[in-house]
Amino acid sequence: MSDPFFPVLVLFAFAAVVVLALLFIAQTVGPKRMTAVKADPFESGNPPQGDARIRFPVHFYLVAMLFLIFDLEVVFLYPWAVSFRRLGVFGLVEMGIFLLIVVIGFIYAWKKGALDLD
Amino acid sequence: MAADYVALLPAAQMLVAAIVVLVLDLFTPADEKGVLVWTSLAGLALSAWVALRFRGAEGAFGNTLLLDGFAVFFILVFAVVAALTILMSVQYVRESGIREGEFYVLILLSAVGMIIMASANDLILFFIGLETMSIAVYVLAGMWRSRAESAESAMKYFLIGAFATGFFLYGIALIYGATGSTHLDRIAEALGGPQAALLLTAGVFLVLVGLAFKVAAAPFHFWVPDVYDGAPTPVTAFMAVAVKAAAFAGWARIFLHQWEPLRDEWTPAVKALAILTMTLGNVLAVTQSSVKRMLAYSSIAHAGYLMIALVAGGEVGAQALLFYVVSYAAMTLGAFAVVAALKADDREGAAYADFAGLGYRKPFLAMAMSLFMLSLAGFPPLAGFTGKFYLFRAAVAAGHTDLAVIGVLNSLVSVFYYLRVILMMYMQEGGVEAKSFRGAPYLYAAVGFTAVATVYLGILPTGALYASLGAIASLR
Amino acid sequence: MQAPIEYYLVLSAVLFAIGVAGVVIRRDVIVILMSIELMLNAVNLTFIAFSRFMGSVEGQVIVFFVMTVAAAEAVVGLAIVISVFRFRQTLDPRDMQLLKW
Amino acid sequence: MTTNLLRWIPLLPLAAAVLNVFFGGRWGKRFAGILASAAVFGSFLIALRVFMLLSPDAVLRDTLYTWIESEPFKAQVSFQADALTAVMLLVITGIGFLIHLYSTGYMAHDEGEARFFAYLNLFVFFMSVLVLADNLLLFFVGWEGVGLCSFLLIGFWYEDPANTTAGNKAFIVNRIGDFAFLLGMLLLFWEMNRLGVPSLDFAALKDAAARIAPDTAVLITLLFFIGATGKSAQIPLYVWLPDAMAGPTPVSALIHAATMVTAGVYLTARLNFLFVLAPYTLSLIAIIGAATALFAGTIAVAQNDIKRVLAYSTVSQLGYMFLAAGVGAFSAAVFHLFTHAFFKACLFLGAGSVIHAMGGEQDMRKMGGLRRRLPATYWTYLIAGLALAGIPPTAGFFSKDRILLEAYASPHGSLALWLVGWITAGLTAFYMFRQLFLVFHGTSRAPESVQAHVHESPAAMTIPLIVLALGSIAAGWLALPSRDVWDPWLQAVLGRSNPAEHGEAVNETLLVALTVGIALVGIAAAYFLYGRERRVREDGPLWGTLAQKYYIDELYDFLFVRPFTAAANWLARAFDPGIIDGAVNGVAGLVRGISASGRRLQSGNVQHYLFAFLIGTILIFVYWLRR
Repeated sequence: MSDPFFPVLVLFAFAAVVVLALLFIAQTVGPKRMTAVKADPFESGNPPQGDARIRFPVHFYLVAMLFLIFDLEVVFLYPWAVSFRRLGVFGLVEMGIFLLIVVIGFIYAWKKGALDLD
Repeated sequence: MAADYVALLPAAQMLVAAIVVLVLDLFTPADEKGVLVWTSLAGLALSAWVALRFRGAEGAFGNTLLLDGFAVFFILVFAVVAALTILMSVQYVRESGIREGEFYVLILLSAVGMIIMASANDLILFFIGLETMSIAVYVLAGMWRSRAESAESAMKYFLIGAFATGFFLYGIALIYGATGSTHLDRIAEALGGPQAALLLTAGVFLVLVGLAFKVAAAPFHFWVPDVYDGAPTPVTAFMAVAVKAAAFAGWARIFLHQWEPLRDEWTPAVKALAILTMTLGNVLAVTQSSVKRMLAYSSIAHAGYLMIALVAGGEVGAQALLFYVVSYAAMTLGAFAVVAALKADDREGAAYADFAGLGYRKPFLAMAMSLFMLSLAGFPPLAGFTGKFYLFRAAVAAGHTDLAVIGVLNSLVSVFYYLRVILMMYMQEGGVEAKSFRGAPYLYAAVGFTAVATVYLGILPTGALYASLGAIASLR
Repeated sequence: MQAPIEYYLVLSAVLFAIGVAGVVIRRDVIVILMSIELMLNAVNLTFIAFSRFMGSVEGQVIVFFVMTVAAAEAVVGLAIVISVFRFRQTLDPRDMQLLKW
Repeated sequence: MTTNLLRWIPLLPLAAAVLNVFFGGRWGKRFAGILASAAVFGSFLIALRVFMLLSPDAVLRDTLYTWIESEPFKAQVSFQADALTAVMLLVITGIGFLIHLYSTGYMAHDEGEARFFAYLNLFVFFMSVLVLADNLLLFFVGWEGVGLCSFLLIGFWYEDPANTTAGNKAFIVNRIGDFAFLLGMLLLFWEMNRLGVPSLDFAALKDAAARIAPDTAVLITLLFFIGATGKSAQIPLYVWLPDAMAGPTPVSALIHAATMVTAGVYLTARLNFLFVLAPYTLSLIAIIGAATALFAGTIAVAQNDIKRVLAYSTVSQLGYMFLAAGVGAFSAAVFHLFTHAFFKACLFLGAGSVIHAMGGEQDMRKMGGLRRRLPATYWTYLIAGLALAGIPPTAGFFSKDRILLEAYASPHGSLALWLVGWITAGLTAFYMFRQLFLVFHGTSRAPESVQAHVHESPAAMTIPLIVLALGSIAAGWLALPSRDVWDPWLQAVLGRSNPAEHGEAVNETLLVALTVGIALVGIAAAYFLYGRERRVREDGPLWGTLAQKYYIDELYDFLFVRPFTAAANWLARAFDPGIIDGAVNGVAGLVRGISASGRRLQSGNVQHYLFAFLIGTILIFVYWLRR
C-alpha cells in the first residue's frame, strides 16, 4: 500500500458513498404526495410564467464560440510560457504573429457586431 | 533559419492576402466591393509568382514542408482555379446576397490549406492543410443564407467531412504507432524495417479512406450530389476542381511517391474503388434532370478516371494524373461557369430544360458549353480526349488493360448525358435567359479562359505534359 | 507496473466505435457533433498512448494540433447547425432532405 | 525508252470530259460534241505517233507518280506501249473518234448531249488507261472504270425505268466477274510475293511466270478468265450484253462492240505467258468460246429487234476470239478483235442510221424496202455484213478463217472445235443476211406515217459508215497468207503461234473452201427464206425457245435474283430491327433502368450516407485484407 495516491482513492470512495446514501434514503423513506403546485417549476416563490425551456437568444451561442477560440489561444500560450526563456527572441516573434492573427480575428468579430448583445 | 521560411512563403503570402482582404472588407462601403476582387486576384498572382520564384528551395521545418516542382505545379493550379472561381462568382455573389468580403477571404483561406496539403511532407501537416481547406469550404457551401438548400448542403458536407477526418486521423495515429513518426520520409525508411504489419496496414487503409472520401470515390461519394447541388455554383466548381485536385496531390505524393513499396497492398483496393466510382458516376448521371447535379455525378466519374492513373502508378501514371487534373480543371470549371451564368435572381437555372434554346440566345456561352461537354465526353481535338488518352495509355502500360476498357466503356455511357446538354441548347426552344456580357464581364472572361485552355490542352498538350513530367521528376 | 499498450489501444478503439455509432444512429445533430468530437478524442488517446510507449514527445505535440482542429471544427459545426435550425426549427437529420435524387 | 507522250492519250479525253461536265450545257448545242471529238482525235494522232515510234520488240514507258508505296510493294501510275497496246490504241481512238463524229449527228436533238459526250470521253479515258497500264493494279482501275461508264451510258435515258434496270443488270453481272478478277489478282500477288518478287508489273510477271507453281497458275488463270467472261459477255455471264442495247446506238457500237467487250480478250493476250502455263484453263476457254459462239449464233437467228441480233452476233464473235485464245492462237484472236471492231461498229452505226430514219422503230418486222431510200447506209451495211459472214475479199474472211485454221491445226485444237466453229460461221452468215433482207429488201411494212419521212442520214453519220466499211475490207489485208504483216508485228509480245510450223501439213485450201462454202450456203438459205416474199411462218416450239433466248433470263431470275431479294427483305424487315436495334436499345434501356433505381439510393438523409461510408470502409478493408 505504498502507492502515494492511495489516500486520494479512499477520499473518492467515501464521498461517493455519502452522496448515494442520502439520495437513496430520501427516495425510499420520504412521503410521495404529488400535488399540482408541487409539480410546477420552482421559480424562487413567485408563480411560474411561460415555458420552462426558454429560448436563448443566438448571441449566447456566438459568445460561446468566441470563448472557444480564445480559450484555445490560451492552450497554445501555456507551453510557450513554460519554455519562454529558452525560446528567446524567436519564440517571441513567433508567438507575436500568432497573437496578431487572433487579435485580427477578434477585431473582425467586434466590427461585425458579434459582441453587442442588445 | 531563414531557409525554413522560404518554403513557407507561398502559403504565408496567401494568408496575408486573405487577412488584407478581410480587413479591407471591414472598411469598404457596400458598393465598392470590386476592390476586394482585385486584391484577391493580386494576392493569388503574387503567391503563384513567389512559388515559381523560389521553386526548388530546400524543405522547411526539417523537410516537413517542401517547395519542390510537384508542390509548385499544384500551387499554380490552385492559384488559377481560385482566381477563376472568384471571377466566376463576382456577379453571382452580389445577386444572391452572399457577403462578398467573406466569400473571397474563405476562398483564399482554403487555397492556403491546399498549398499546405500540396507541399506537406508530413502526415500531420497534411492533416492541418486538409482541415484548413475543408472548414473554409464547409462555410463556403453554406454562404447562401437565403436558401435552405445551401445550409443543408453545408451541414451534410460538414458532418460527413468531419466523420471522414476522424478516420483519416485514426489512420495517422496507427501509422505513427507502427513506424514511430508521422514524417513521410521517416515512414518510408521504416517501411523497410520490421514493424507491426497489421497496425501499418490498418493505418494506411484508413488514410486511404480519408483521401477517398475527399476525392468522392465510390462508397464515400453519397454526399457529392446533394452538396454540389445545394451549394452556390461557383463554390461547387471550387469543390469539384480545387478540393479534388488538392486531395489527388496528397494522394499522389503520399501513396505514389512515398509509399511505393506498399504498392501491391493498396493497388487492388484502389483499383476496385476506381471501377466502382467510374461506373457509378456515369450510370447515375444518365437520368439526372439537372445539369448541375449531372456535373456532380460527372465529377465523381472523372475522379474514377483519375484513380486509374493512381492504379497505373510509376512515372507514366503520375504524369497522366497531373495532366488529367489540369485538363479536368479547365473543362469542369468552364462548365460550372456556364451553369452559373444561367442563374436568375434566387432560382438556380441549372435544369436541362433551362438550357433549352441557349444556342440561339447566347451563342458564345452555348458554344463554350458545347466545347466543355465534348471535352468531358472525350472527343478528340479537346483536352478531355488527350487526358484520357494518356490515362488509358498509362493503365495499359502498367498491365491494367481491363481498367482501360472499363474506362472507355464508361466514356461511351457518358457521351449520352453530355451531348444531351448540347442537344437541349441547339434543338429545343424555351429555357432561361442567361446573363449577357455586360451583365457579368468577369464570368465571360472565366468562360473564355477555360474554353481556350480546353482547346489548347487538346491540340498542344506537350507544354502541360512537359510541366507535369518535370513536377514528377522533382519528387525524387 | 505499466499497463501494456494494447489496453490503451483497445480502449481508444472502443471509444472510436462508440463515436462512430453515435454519429450514425443518434437522431440529433448536436449529439452527432458530440460523437465526432468523441471520435477525435479517441484518436488523441491513441496518439498519447503511442507517444508514451515510444518515449517520444511528438505524439503529445500532435494532440495539441488535433485539439485545435477539433475546436475549430466544432465552432464551424455549431454555426452550420444554427443556420440549418433557422430554416426548419428541428435538429433531426431526417428532416434535412431537401436535396435528394 | 521513256517518253512523256503516252500520258496525253488518256488525259486529253479526261480533260474534255471534265470541261463538258462543267461547261458543256452552257456553250451552245454543238460545243460538247466538237470538243469531245477533237479530244479523241488528238489521242488518235498521238496513238499514230506512238505506232510510228514503235518497232515490234520496243516498249515505250511513261511513269507519272507513285500511287501506292508500302515497303516492298510499289504500285505506280505508269503507262507502257508495246506492239499489242499500239494496235488496241488505234482501235480505241480511231474507231472511237469515228463514233464520236457519228454521235454529234445522232444525239443532235437530245437535250442531255453534254452529259453523253462527257461519259463517252470518260469511257475512252478509262479504256486507254486499261490498255496502257503497265501493272495489273492500274489495269484493274481501267477495268472498273469502263464497267462504270458502260453502266452510266446504258442507263443514259434514265427517265425510262427499263433502261436503268438494264444498266443495273450490266453493272451487277460485271461486278461478279470483277470479283473473280480481283481474287485472281490477289492470288497472283500472293504467289509473286512468295517468289520474292512483290510486284504486279507485267514485266516482272513475265520474268517470274516460269517459277509459278502449276496448280496455282491454273487457279489464277481460271479466276482471270471468269473475270473476262463477265466483261466480254461469255457463258455464263453474257446475259447483260443483249439488255445493254437499251443505251443509245453509238454506245452499243463503241462499248458493246468494238472496245470494252474486247477487254477480256486483251487480258488473255496480255497475260498469255500465264495462260500458256495452264493448259487445263486454255482448253476450258476454247470449249466455252466455241459453245458461246454456237449458242449465241442460234439465238441471233430468231431475234426481231435489229440491235439484239447484232448484240448476240457480238457475243458469238467474242466466242470465236476466245476459241482462238483457247487454242493458243493469241495473235489470231487479237486479229479477229481488230477486224471485228471495224465491221461490227459499222453494222451498229448502220442500224443506228436505220433507226434514226425510221423515227426510233427497232422491230425488223415493221421495216423493209429501205434499199432505195437509204443507199449509203445500205451499201456500207452490205459490205460490213459480208465481212461478218466471212466472204473472201473482206477482213472478216481472213480473221475468221485464221481462227478456224488454228482451231483445227494447232496442238490444242481439235476437229470437234473446228466443226462447231464451222457450223457457227454458217449460222452467222444466215442471220446476218436474214437481217439484211428483212430491213432493206422486199416491200416496206412500215405504217404510212413513218414511211413518209424516211430520209438518208446526214453527212456526219454517213461518213464514219463509209470509212468503217472501207476499214472492214482493208483491215484484212494486213494478214494475207502471202505477205503476213500481222504475225511478226505481235510476235514479240504474244510469242510464236504460226500454225505452219506444227501439226501435219493439213490441206489449207480445203479448209478455206469449206468455210466459204458454208457461208455461201447460209446466205442462199437467208435469200431463199427472206429474199423475196416472206413465206416462212416464224412460230413453232423451236422458234419460240430461240426467240425467248432459251429462257436463260428467266432461269437466272429464278435461281439467283428472287432468292437474293427475298433474303435481303427478310434481313431488312425481321433481322435488323429485331436483333440489332433490339440489342442497342436494350442496352440503353438497361443503363437507364439501373440509373433510375440507382438514383433512389440517394435518399437525402445524411445518416444513410454516413452508414454507407461505414459499410464501404468495412467492405473494402475486408477486400484489402483478403487480397
